[in-house]
Amino acid sequence: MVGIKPSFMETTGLLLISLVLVMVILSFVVGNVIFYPRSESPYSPPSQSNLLGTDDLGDDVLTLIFRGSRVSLSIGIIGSLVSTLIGTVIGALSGFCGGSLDDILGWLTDLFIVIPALPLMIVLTAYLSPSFWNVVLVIGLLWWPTTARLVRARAWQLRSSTFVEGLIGIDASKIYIVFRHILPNVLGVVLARFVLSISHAILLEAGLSFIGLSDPTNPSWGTILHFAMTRGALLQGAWWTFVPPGIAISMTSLGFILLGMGLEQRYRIGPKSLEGKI
Amino acid sequence: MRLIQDLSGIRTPNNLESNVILSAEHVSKWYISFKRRKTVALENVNFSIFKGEKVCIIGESGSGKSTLAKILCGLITPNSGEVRFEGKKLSELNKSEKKVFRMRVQYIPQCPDLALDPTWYLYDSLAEPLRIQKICSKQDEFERVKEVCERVGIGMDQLRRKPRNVSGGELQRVVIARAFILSPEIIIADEPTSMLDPSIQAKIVRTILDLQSESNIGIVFLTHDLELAKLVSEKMFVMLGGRIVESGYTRDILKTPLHPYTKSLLMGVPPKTEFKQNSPCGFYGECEIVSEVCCQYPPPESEVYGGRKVRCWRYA
Amino acid sequence: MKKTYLLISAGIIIVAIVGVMVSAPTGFFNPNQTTQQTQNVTRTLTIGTVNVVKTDNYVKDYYMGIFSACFILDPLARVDASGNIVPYLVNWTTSDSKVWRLTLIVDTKWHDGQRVTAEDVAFTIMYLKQKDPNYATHFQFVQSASALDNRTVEVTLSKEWNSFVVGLAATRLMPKHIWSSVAEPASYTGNDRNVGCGPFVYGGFDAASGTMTFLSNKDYWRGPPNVDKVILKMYTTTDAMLMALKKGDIAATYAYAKGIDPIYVPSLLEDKNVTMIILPNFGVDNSLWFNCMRYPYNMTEFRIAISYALEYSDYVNYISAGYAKTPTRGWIPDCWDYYVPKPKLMKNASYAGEILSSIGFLDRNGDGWREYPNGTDFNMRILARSDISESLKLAELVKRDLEKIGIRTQIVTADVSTFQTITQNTKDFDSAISRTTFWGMIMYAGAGTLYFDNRNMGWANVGDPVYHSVVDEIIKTANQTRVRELYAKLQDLYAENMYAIPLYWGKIIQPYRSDLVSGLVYDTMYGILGKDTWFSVVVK
Amino acid sequence: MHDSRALLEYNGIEVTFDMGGLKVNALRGIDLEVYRGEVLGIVGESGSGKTVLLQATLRLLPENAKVRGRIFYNGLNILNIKEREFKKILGRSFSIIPQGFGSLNPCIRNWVQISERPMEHFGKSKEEGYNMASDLLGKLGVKNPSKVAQIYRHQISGGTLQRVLVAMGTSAPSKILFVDEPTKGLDERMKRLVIELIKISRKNFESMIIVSHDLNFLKEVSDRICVLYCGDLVEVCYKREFFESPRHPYSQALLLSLPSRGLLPIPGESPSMVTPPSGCSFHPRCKHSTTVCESRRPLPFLIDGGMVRCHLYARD
Repeated sequence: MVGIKPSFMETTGLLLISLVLVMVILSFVVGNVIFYPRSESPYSPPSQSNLLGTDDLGDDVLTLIFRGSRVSLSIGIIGSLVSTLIGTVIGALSGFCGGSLDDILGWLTDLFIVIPALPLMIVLTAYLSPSFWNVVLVIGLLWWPTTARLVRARAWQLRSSTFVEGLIGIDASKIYIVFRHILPNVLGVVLARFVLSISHAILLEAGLSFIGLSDPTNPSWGTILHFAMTRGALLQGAWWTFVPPGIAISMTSLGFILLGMGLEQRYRIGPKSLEGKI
Repeated sequence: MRLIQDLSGIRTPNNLESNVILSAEHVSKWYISFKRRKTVALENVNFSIFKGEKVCIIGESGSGKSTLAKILCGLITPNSGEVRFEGKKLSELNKSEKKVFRMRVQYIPQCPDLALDPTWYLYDSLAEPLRIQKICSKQDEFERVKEVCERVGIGMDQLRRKPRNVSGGELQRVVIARAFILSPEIIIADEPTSMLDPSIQAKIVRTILDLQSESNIGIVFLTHDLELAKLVSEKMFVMLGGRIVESGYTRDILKTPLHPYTKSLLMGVPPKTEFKQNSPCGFYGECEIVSEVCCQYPPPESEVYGGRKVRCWRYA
Repeated sequence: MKKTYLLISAGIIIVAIVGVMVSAPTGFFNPNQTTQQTQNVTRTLTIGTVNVVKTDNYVKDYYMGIFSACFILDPLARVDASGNIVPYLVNWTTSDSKVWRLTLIVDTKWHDGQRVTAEDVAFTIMYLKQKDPNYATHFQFVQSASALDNRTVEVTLSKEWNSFVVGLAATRLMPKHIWSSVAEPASYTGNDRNVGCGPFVYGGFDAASGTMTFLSNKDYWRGPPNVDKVILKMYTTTDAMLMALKKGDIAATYAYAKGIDPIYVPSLLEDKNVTMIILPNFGVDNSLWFNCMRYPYNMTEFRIAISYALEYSDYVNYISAGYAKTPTRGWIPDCWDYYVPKPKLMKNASYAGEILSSIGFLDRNGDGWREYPNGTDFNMRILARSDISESLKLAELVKRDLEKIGIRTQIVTADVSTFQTITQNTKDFDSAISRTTFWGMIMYAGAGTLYFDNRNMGWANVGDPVYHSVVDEIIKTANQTRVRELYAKLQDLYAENMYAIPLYWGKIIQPYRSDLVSGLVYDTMYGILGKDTWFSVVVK
Repeated sequence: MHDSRALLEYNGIEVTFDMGGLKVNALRGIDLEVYRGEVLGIVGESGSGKTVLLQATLRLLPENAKVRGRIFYNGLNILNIKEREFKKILGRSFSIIPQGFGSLNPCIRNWVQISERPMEHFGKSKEEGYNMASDLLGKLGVKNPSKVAQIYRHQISGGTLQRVLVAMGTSAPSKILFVDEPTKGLDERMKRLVIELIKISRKNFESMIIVSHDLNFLKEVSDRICVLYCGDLVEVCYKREFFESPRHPYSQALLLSLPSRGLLPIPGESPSMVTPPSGCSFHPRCKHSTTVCESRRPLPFLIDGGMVRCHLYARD
């Protein structure tokens, strides 16, 4: 991949993401130092000591947002990792093996696509009791079908390509072909999909925690919003408790969307044709 | 020039039934398409190759020669008929026999671009058959790769690249090396040069033939180039519309073609325009000499003289 | 394949449409409402609430039960301003605290015109005991109830029990002629399911818009109410409800046994039309309950150590915005007439640390956390309600206080039903944060015994025989002076043993718009929707 | 400067691709005239720059390519003119026969594809367009032209498809016809057909430029041949001279690699465009190579109306 410059979208996306990463790193440095009630009364507006004011417990909102970045980002990444993993394996198997396995897996994928994911997630999270890993699990289990479809299409394409035929010709097993050849070849698409679904996962997590379905002891940005809504910040006009996390959520997901779209474009064109014609 | 001399000698002791390594008996293959329309790719094809023989299958694209090649190396199962490897039916091989078959019969695909996994280094792709068949240690593996690379003429440093960083000709040589690395008995090369430049074609064909003469293996060469066929093969099968319409020694066929299709090939008559039609004889629409029976029944295979078979009503 | 998909999806769509049609609101359908409107000007009172009713069956739906008790039905007895139970529909006498004679003291009719008789009273008691799990505690000792004549009912208990009358205050009189044939009251959907004898006639419920209507009962035995129509609007968030209040869409807010969260007070103060009734809360707003049967929470020293670790002023400041006070060690709030003054709870972190160290909870490996005396890691879990932000935030503050004295703390969350199961049945918790209501405070033997005694709901899981004996004596004793003495003894026990640590004693804050309504009367049990309100309220 | 015989004149054409900081010279100063009334064949391996030359003429190069030099058409430098004016020339004066059947839209009837350009650029009505298309198909040897014109591409056979493709390129009365790799991947008989079709279309155009790597094919159709090697124009000469006595060592080697001339491979590897050899780019593979060849790039040397770029001749 000699000399393919990152596109505008990728650069902007990376910029936003690195901003969040800086927040995560800073949260470890400063987070624990100032994470205790500092102001006398709840909801004190932004001041010199609390740049973004304080929340209902007098906690510094900026610190909360820094700490929240850890949770939001890690749920986003792990959740989409799980969903991408499931989607990739199902897609690769279904696309490569074909036949009745493809039918069954395809039917399953269709089923999950048809299911309205968000309401089901809400119900499922409520049922499993909200915790970090349950939210990850729910996002992972319900957000894979698009990835599976994409990978399936690529695997289907590869299945009929010459090199796979060649592998059958030297007695390679199907599992071997899927894991050693098909998967590495869909990696580019999967990577793009993975980055895109991080932003989905972050938004989903924010949505779930906004309606109170998250681990309150480990507050993410969505949880901050949730408490701002249920503890009267809106009526008090304490905008500093709900505007900053909102901005953080949208900026982060925008960052991942941009990067993902950039990657998707890159792999859709494919490195081959970029270099091919001279 | 050595080659052309080499072809003239017909090794009769080889032509015994027992020396047949790979054969196809009454093989047919058809596909059922979307609207339950039956598309016939191969119809009642008989084919056999002896040990160390050089065979050529001539045919246009769509004549079914690629399908036949894939059936011969077990990549596609025929709808009817049998492929036999050393006398045993392919469908009845057990696991270890199958493994041996996969080792002994190798396939060189048409287009080298996608013949190797684009994400793998060439060395790994090349060593992969050895690893899958688990026939040698890591050290032996390197030696073996090195040896086969020398034989096909690729530098070891080239193997540190990925397919997209290598030219088509070099890639095709890696593909050939990969086919030879398991020391097979039969190589089936499906138009190995049709996608390459003529100057590279010469190199590739030379490489294959050199390897063949060194290890005395059988080669099935698929091509549509008669000039090439003349140089590389002893025996020739001409395919048209999923059937073998003429077979025999290359020299004989090129000298005295019997089937009207072979004639038109040799004379360079361009195809006529007709709508695609399913006639019993694949050449019906273009044949100069047609009789009534041609459009009613498929022509039978008839042996004209020693090993020369034609499928045409004129010789029936 | 394609066809099957099509069929399946068509099937799903049809099922969905039918489902929507079936479950569509049946609201505003009631045969009794037509005759009521005679006056030209309808005096309508609109009240907002966050107690969302899901279905208008008062046996099934908890909040429907509350609202029906306020509007449609009448209780047998009621609670006066100082917390005593006084007669409403019936008066009672007993000689031995075992056999109780109830006498119907008013002459009234059901909304469908039938007379209310002693039969209805006897039926209600037995029916609720059998069919409604909520009344299992109230009538747990009731053996039989039968009507002696049109006005008198005799109830026999299995043991002497003086708090029986508390159950009467909770009992909503139900018409025998309607419910006697209903085997499954929770799923009864008959149109007469909301017939009662209260001051209002049920006017229908629209689940989609969250509005419930009540129309005045002109034949009510205390005379017609001062309003013709009450509209109850349900809000899912307090924010939305208070905004509606500020806009004037609703005249007052309502939440059962609760005012509004004090954190909203500052913003309501800005509006000069909004007035707030601020009253003492007879319940304990939030306590830290220990599972007194589990090690190390069964150690009094441990519990007392914790009580010295907490920063009580934080709870007053941050959780109730200053509308609360620091509790005393006696747990019972100071608004009760049997309250005995005890020392205020206060923080003394070093003392707390000393106690913990003295009972072996030391940081031996130097990681900053105390371990069990045997050296294994100690971790205290606090159970909190996930659906109540206030409870979560409180847990967070408690956690920080405990971590400061070196106790590793973990907050465990549970929704309302899981919380109830854990605290009342499985008892699989270390400590829990929850509040008590006035209602709970008077139940069982009173003075919060319901929440302590492990033979009852017993969040604190107290199995102390001394405590049990005091409770048993209260139940038996009819002499009020003796009961007061026993209540004082209970408070001594609470202060000595710290079964639960009261975190703050809050106030009930009830806002309303003075430009829309006046004359609201605050009822200890039902707040502004008590029966007295309807006869003094003025709708402007 | 301007040769009156030339219809199209290339003057020092250099094409550079910017591959993310890496500059790749695809063409290194091409000087070439296309005379009125001739068929010019451009030969070269894939990667030698022959397609780039065509794309540069028709402004089809990707965005990262930079073209220097001048291309005169009728004395007008078409590299300098505005996009809109170029479109006009492209529409009225240049015709293209596309490579492969992929350029036929499967959803459009054949006659519309054929007559699209005449209808757009020459103001022909629909009816005229249809009649023209079926006439043209008839001339190209389609048996049932009016019917073929009405149907879609998937309904006709390969031979007819090839005819439709040629008809597409030759429907409009243009000055120059560009043909890009017309025989790539085609069978022998189909090649013959293309040869015949091009011969038929020959008289409709003043000049033709055919890009191909198929020497046998160019032997049949072209008047002059120019040979590209690694971005350099190494030889330009008349067809007969080329096939009988090629001057440049590369041309000689290329001819010898044909199956009919002995299938002798050119030694060495095709050069990489990214790191072209110093001096004469053919020197690593040339048997006449001397030290001069390594260091200095030969200048074009004019011989008998042809041109060769080799030190062998410059020394004379």
